[in-house]
Amino acid sequence: MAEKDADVQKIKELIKIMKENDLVKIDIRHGEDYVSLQRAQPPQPPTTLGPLFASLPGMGTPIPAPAASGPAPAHAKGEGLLEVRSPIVGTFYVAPSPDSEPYVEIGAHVDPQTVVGIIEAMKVMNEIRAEVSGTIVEKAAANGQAVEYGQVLFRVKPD
Amino acid sequence: MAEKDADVQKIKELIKIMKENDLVKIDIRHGEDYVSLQRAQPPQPPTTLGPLFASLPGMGTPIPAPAASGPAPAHAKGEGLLEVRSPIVGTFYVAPSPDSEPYVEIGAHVDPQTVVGIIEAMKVMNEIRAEVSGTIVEKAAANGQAVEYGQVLFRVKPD
Amino acid sequence: MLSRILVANRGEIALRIIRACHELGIETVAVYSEADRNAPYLRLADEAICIGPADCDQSYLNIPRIISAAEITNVDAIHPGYGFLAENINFAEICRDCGIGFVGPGVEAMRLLGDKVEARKLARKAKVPIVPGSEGVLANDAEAMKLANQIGYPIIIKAVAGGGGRGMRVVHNDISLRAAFNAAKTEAQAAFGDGSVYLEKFIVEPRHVEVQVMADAEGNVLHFYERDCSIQRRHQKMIEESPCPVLEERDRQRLADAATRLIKEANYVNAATVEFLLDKDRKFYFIEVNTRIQVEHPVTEMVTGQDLIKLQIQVASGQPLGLRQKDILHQGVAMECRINAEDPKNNFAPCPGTITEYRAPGGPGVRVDTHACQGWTVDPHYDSLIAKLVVHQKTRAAAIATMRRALEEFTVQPIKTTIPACLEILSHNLFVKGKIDTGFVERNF
Amino acid sequence: MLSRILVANRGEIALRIIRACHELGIETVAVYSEADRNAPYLRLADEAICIGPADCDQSYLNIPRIISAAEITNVDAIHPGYGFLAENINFAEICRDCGIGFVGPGVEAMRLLGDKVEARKLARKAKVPIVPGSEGVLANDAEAMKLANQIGYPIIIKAVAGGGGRGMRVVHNDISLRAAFNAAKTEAQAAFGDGSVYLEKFIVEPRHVEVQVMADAEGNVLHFYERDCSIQRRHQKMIEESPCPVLEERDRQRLADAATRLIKEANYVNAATVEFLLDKDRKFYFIEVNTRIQVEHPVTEMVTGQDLIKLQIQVASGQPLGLRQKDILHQGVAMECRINAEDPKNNFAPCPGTITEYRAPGGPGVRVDTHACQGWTVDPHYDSLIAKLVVHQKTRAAAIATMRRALEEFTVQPIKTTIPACLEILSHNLFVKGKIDTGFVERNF
Repeated sequence: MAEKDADVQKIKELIKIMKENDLVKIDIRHGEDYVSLQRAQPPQPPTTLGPLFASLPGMGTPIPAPAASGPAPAHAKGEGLLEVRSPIVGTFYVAPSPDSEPYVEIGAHVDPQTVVGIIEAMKVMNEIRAEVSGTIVEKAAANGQAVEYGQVLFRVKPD
Repeated sequence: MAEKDADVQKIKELIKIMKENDLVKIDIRHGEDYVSLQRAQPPQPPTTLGPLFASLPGMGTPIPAPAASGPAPAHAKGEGLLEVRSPIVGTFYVAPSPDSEPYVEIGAHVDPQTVVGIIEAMKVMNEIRAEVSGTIVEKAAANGQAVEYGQVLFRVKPD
Repeated sequence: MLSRILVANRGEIALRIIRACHELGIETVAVYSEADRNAPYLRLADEAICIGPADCDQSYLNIPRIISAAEITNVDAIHPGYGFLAENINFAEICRDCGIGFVGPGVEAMRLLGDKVEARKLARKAKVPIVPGSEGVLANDAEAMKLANQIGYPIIIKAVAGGGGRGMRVVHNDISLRAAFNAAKTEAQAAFGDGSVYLEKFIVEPRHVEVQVMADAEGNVLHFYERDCSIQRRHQKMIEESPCPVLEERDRQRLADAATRLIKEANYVNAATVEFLLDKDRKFYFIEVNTRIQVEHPVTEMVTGQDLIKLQIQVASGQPLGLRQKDILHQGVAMECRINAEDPKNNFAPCPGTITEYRAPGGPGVRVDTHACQGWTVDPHYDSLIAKLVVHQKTRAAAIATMRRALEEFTVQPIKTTIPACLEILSHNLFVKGKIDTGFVERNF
Repeated sequence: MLSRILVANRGEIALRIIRACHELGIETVAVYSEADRNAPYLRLADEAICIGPADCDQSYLNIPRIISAAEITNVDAIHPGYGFLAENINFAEICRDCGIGFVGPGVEAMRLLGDKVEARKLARKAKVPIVPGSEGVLANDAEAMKLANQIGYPIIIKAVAGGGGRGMRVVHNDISLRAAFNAAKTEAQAAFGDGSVYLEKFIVEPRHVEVQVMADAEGNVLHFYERDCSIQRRHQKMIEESPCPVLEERDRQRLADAATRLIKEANYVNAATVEFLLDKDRKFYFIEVNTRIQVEHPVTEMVTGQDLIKLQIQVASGQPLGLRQKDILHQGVAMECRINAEDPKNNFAPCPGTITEYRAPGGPGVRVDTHACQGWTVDPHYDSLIAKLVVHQKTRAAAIATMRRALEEFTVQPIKTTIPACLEILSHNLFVKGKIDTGFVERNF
């Protein structure tokens, strides 16, 4: 008990010493006894990864270039175009059946509710809506193509 | 108990030493006893390695801070002083024998040929010459101290 | 042999499975969330496919997306790893219905062992000791007292609907039983709207000891000895080792035989871990079966020289194990420390962030399983395990020495990790003596 | 046991020794040149002392500075590692004279085995087969022909003063012997000012097979089986493995016994490697003894589970080995690839520089011995070895598969390394079949 009180006293003193002297850490060990005090580090500037992952060797299949943060429509880089991205994983079809006309062609105007294709996942056909308004300027995925989450299906020029 | 009070005293002393010497960290271990003090790091000039080696955990005895590229006399950083460095590894003595006067004292003027001390290595006494001209302003190594290659022995104010 | 496997997991276990497949000449498809897009291990798979955003529910736990990924990449089977969907019966069923192999047990065995009441029945049938207790709900305090005297104090009263310690009472004698019974019932009623309680023998300061088992479709069931996982903090294992340092040879054999009997009784195929509590008299009691590979499987691999992931794939391919029990030797001592991105000085709070300095230990007797590297960002969406450090030596003392030096070498900056906590545990004289139980960490640190 | 050791080396072997000492509770003093000042492994030593500039002659090869460092740091002994001063008799003598222990053989044994003529005599005495040949200088072509017929063609004529292939002729029959004899003499005279030549049986496409031996001061000499180091390029080993894939059990035993007899005959203490050539009929011929630990010692550690560096220290401390031959089991197959900073596409030119991206492989069966890490600079002053990648598996095919996947994972950028060269060798169908000899790399790549 006396020892513990002494410890408190000691720690108070040590903290005082640390504060007065701008220490960030004190460790004391006597045999198996151990005291460690550490003060908050001053805020550090954010580090950037820089080129770390830029030069990964090409083992296996290359990973697609990083997409924007979500599958929601996004501005394609530097082109002023919007993207219609796949919200799920599956097989993309441009038409409701092999005999049908495609939902949309290049030049077609779409609004957010326009169905632009379907994606089959686990035997279920999921209608994909444009989610944006504008004119289809590019078909980025082929009929029958397997698409991953976030993959670009169409590019759209906004109104 | 006395031992623990002694710790506080010891730490105060160590902090004094740290401040006077611009140290950022002290680790002391006696068998199982261990004391570690660390001050907030002053801003560091950029090194080629970046932050890589700046935050190595304190395992074992810290390595001395990087010296200049060679043991030859060099300008100490930002002080306009020259350094007399050990060209070998051994035990440093300030005088030719225990009864003798030191080769040089603070305030003494040296030229490149002036013997400033001896280093014993493998029972051989090696005379150490100043290699620079100027006035001794600091004795950086104690009599009888083990010195490594490149270790600073004296600081000299150039003529 | 399976020729193409989808790895429905992330991090070190995904990498572990990709490595095993690579060595077996099996192609791999990795799935990843957007948060893991830059993970270097993805490059080691033959194909990698994004299945959703960082949120697990929309990616690693999303069954339709994973099944769909398996379908569009034409894999033979899915390896679920541990965690996520590994013990999800629904997922295993969907795999079966979609004609996709599942590297794990069949749906029936998984269902049987996943139900604690059924598993307990099965254990009784297989003559595997279970924690003695009431068969079901206690009618009243008189029944409780009768049973308590049959099995002997201390006992624990638990809420049937319970969890989190509520409706739970440890009782040491007849005098306090009635009050405890009523208190537990009242508490259970208040907490869960159901006052039903049952009782079990209370195992004082038990060790957690588990047996690794592997079974093939031909009914061969082999054990790979035990692991002692008593070093836990809030039921999270921190350090595991094999052998259990207090078990004598005959007891180890009895434990392993019990585990094997249970798995045989369940008509189980693939890897399983049978968990037991070991009391101070070295009597063991079955708790539950984990129907998947475990985080700590490398401990067993080190002492037996067997590759459990490869065996899982072999068995899932319909091949026999091709090993006899006597081929599986236990040599030396292995120990694993889980290196988590958690701050031991701040109540083990997760400590995500980017690793700017990383140096893993190496040299003799050291194995590191990790997906991390310099530049890796520990994402707050996922569990905080960044590496498993495993050592193998001739003796337990040597294993501890190797683990200590390896931990001291291990540099992960600037995020906080459990490295210093593991070092403290390894330095504790009770740990060094092997005198540990599941309460050791909470009592001593 | 020794209590404080100075490690007179750098890089991975310095780290290897520091690790072993650390696990044994022995303090270490690391020495370093200015070029290695920032090496992270120095932090793992208890003390680190700068001994000179980058140039080896003024640092790692500088005996006075190393001895002086040992004296001022009060160590009991010096571990020389391999290379640098490890086989320098003068250094070992000075250590002895200064009362500093030397983790290696005694001066007399080192001198005896360091002299090739003496070593050959010793081998004959120990009934260890040597390459048959003339006892000394050949007087004339008649003597050469007589001897050539005794030992059988092909034979090789070599200059006594020779080296680098000059004054050297391979002869396949009597017809060409005289001309070759005269040509060799003339060439030797011109090149070395000494026309003396001798002859030896020419071993066609030999394998390089070596036996690891360890001896204590009580006269116990144990072998740790063999390593096949036939994958060489210009006499530099690239890949080593154990066991030798073509040796049958009885031949392995005979080889190991021969090595053990030789080391016993030399009254040798500590680690030694006895090197042999193995011809196509699996007859072996002693070449020389390396009186130190070898780069490739981890291969032996993996298959035997023994720690050779710890045994070296134990023996140097005056302790007996504490092992019997039957305790040393050889299990499975181990293989090592040397990862050098060299450009395989540019004639293996050294490729120093800073490593900005580094990820070492891990997982089951993989050991990495390296001092390198992200941020490490490979210095042109020193040899180009940056890592030793060692794998251990049950079979040779599995070891090759594990090595391949580990090499494919191993990322060292932007400097060039031997990783792709090792991968090519491992993919060669003759390597896979184990049909290799010391000329394999030069013939096929």
